[in-house]
Amino acid sequence: MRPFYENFPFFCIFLTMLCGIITTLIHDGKKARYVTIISLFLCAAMNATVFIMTAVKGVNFTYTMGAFPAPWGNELRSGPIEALLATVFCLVINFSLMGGKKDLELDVLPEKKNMYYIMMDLLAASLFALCYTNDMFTGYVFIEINTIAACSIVMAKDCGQTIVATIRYLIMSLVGSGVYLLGISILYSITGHLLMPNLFTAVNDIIFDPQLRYPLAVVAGMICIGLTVKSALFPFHTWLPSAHGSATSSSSAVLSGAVLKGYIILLIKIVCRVFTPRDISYLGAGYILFILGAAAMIYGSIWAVRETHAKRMIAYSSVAQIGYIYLGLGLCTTAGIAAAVFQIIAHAFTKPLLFVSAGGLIDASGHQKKLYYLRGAGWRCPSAGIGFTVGGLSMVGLPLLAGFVTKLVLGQAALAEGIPQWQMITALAAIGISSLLNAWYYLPAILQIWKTEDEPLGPNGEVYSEGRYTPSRPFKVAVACMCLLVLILGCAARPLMNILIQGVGLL
Amino acid sequence: MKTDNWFQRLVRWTNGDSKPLHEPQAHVEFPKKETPEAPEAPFEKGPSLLKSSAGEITNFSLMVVSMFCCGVLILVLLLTVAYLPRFGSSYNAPVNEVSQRYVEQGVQEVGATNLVTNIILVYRGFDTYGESCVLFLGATAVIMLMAIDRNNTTKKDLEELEETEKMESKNRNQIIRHVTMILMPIIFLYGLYILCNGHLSPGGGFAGGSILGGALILCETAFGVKKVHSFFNHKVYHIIKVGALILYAVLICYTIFVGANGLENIIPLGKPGSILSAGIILPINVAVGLEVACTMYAFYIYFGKGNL
Amino acid sequence: MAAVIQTILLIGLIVCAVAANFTRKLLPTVIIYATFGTMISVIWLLLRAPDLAITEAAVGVGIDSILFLVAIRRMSRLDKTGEETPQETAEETGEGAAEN
Amino acid sequence: MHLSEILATLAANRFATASAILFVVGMAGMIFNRNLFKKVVAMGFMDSAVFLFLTSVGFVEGRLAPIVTDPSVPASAEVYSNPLPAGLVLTGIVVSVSFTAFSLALTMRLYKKYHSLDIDEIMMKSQRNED
Repeated sequence: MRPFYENFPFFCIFLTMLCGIITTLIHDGKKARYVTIISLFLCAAMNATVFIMTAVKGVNFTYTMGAFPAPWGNELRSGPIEALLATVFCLVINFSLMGGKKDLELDVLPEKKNMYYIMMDLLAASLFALCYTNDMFTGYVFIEINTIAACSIVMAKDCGQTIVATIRYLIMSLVGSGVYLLGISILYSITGHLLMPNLFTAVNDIIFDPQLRYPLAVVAGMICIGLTVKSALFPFHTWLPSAHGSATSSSSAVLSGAVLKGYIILLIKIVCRVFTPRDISYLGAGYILFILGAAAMIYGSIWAVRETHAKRMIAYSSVAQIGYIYLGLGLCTTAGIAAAVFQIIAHAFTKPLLFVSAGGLIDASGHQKKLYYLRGAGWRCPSAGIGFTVGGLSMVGLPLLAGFVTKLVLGQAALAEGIPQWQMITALAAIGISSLLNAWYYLPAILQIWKTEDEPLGPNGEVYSEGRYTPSRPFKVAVACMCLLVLILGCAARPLMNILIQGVGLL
Repeated sequence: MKTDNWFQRLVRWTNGDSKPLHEPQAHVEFPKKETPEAPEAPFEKGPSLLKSSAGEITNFSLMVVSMFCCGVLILVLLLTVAYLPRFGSSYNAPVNEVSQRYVEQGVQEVGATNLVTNIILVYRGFDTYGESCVLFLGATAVIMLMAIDRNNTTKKDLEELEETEKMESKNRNQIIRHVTMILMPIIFLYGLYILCNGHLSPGGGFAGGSILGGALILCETAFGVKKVHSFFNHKVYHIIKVGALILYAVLICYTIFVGANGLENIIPLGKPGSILSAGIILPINVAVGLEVACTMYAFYIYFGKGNL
Repeated sequence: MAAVIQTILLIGLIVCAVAANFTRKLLPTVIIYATFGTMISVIWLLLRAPDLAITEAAVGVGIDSILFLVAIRRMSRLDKTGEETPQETAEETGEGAAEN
Repeated sequence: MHLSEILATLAANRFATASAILFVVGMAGMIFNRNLFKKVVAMGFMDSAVFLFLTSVGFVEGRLAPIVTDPSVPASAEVYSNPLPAGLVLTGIVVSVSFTAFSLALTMRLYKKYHSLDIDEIMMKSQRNED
């Protein structure tokens, strides 16, 4: 008889799925919203329990999905990192839903609101499954659920622009999942397994076999390409700015905070559990991820500098931040991967904070999306202004905020022993240049929203400065919680990093 | 603006007036593309959509680049194939202890003689549950897009829809109607057979469900949407779909929970080979079939009409 | 003998896939798609996977082509210029369903 | 490895060879073809290519389809071919149908709004609307 808490990952997945199915019958958007938010808080509590139990004992456990043990049946496997990330996703989705409430009411038609929450529920379920799964094919099925749900929450706004963005997103995603599926099919044909631990032994057997080394390298490349297309690494990021920039703000927050990360976690698990990080760099995929990550950090920032549309600027900044994650992953060391996981968590709170508060600022400026019209919006809606400031400063890398710690641990990981010199230099240069560029576009934006003199009139001559705009209470709560979490991550990073390094060892 | 020195630019930047890399007042004018009319073949009479919106690659350089990419990819993949183990050999890696247990003990452990059904519904039931959730999500997404609302439909559209509806009901083809009268029961019966015999013979919930869905679609084309609505309307659709999915979820949850915690499964397996056997497989197949049939019909009807 | 049939079918698949990219009209694309589905379901019978053959025949050939045809009909109705005959499309849809 | 050797293996692994070509053709159609409708069709080809490969992995020469004819006799693994790939492909087919439907619905909405199926033209029009 296993301890009861080991059932919690399974409960989380099925609870959210069942909520999604039942929400079909609830036509009232408000009730659907309550069902979603309550179920997600329950899941957060359950995942946090799993995290505490596993982190304290320093163990991981497997959970057979059914009566049949692993190579025959499905299996979940949970350790500290998986549980922590699942908790983070629950919180992120909840805060985004709370913070984006007002935009949601404007953008989504009332009779279709319950469908939006169905998508959110199943999105959460698929993210949990991607965190916990121990099987490549289960990963594929839940990637597809994730894709369809993510595309649906983009198109929920239902104007021409979002539908164009959705179809671009959908096509790129489908190419990505097709490549991933072909990768696991080839892997199955040369090893005969789909379960990660069995694959690990099989891959260890054949990695130095001259006959099978080439297919294995192709498989590693295909899995990496498939998942990087979906998580918008630099050359494949073209769909991201339009999708994230045009969707309603809670969707953008969820997409950048949680959805992109789901695929990266699967990739990290594959890198650690199917191959070893050393194998990945031996097969050459590690270097490619590293270089692309470094390129993304700079390229995304440069485009963000050129952008005048507030939400698209934040979206381009996502491209750069995803680059940080892949930079850490591409180092192929424990410290590097732990830094990547830390960046996942830090970015998962910072980017939704930015999107949600940008939504609030845009709301307070008569729905003008250009940065120019946001001038002085910080005074009209102080909570959103504070949120934007904290998020932006964290991205720039102000000490005591989450973004600073990311850059620090990434730098430390790059300077560790055993890393080739060119990687060391590239990593440090990329971090430095990217931080400078971040400052270049975030600081003026922050200065602008707090500027009082010569406030602009709207295009039709409206005056926004009169009267304060009052945001709803959930919005304030969400922004306050996320600001607090960014601060906590920035101040108390050391213990978390220790847990992460231990957790990467357990992966 | 371009004559500013760097200091003035810096001042403007700190004031938030301009972006340093952003050209002042960059207004991009999209060039109006002259799309050459494709030469019309004499028999191509019809709506413009069916004619020449083929959208092939017209740009020569893009064509070269795409051909090159495809060539490289094909070469890489073919080289991979050349290194793969030989097709059809029984010494290949996939013929291992995993497939051996599926074949040798599947019938005793799970109860269905169709081994594929054993795998998808019981051994790897979680995957398949995820897959039916994809279908559910697909239907929800299509409804979200196509259901008539004020975003995607104007009054004129509604009138037009009504008009076509009238026109279709007026000149509905007699031949189709009579053939459907004969074929309908057979197709339904075939679908139900495939559905309920999924654990004994090829087929199962997905194939049977889509045949049932196809039968519903045929019914709609022959007799009109009103006839179908007399027994399959919005309410019935929702009840069947949600009921089937919840039944499926409950069954799969029960087996997973019981199996994972080492409790005793009270669902009897029955005698392999008879119709009432294989434990949860038969109810799951029925549930999946109903869900798939509803989903397929919903796809069709929302595509064509925009409401159920 | 089996290898010859398989090879012919496989070449047919590739021809279909290439042809579908280069047709001018949309209706032929759908017909090519349905042909492709039929061929692949035969291939699955040859590969001893009857479950897949049935599912592909029902889903890939039947439902998918119906969806494509309905989409074409709906879109050509949006074209004001088109005076297309609903009967023709209805017949094809019926055939697609009857193939199941 | 000699070229003749490679060609011999390619001919022996004919299903894998065909599916490699089909996959690239489908993917090229999805990425480079500008017509949205054809992108959707090409998606079907690409998915089928992967399924074809996966099914051919499960095939073993001279073995029967995985349906036990006589349940009273214990089945031998030497008689039936590997049922796992067929199960995986069955899952995949249904997934690909829902994606076909979803992307077709998106295509129809775009056609209604912009009266075009050309993705470049649609993007140009939508950007013009935005400005």
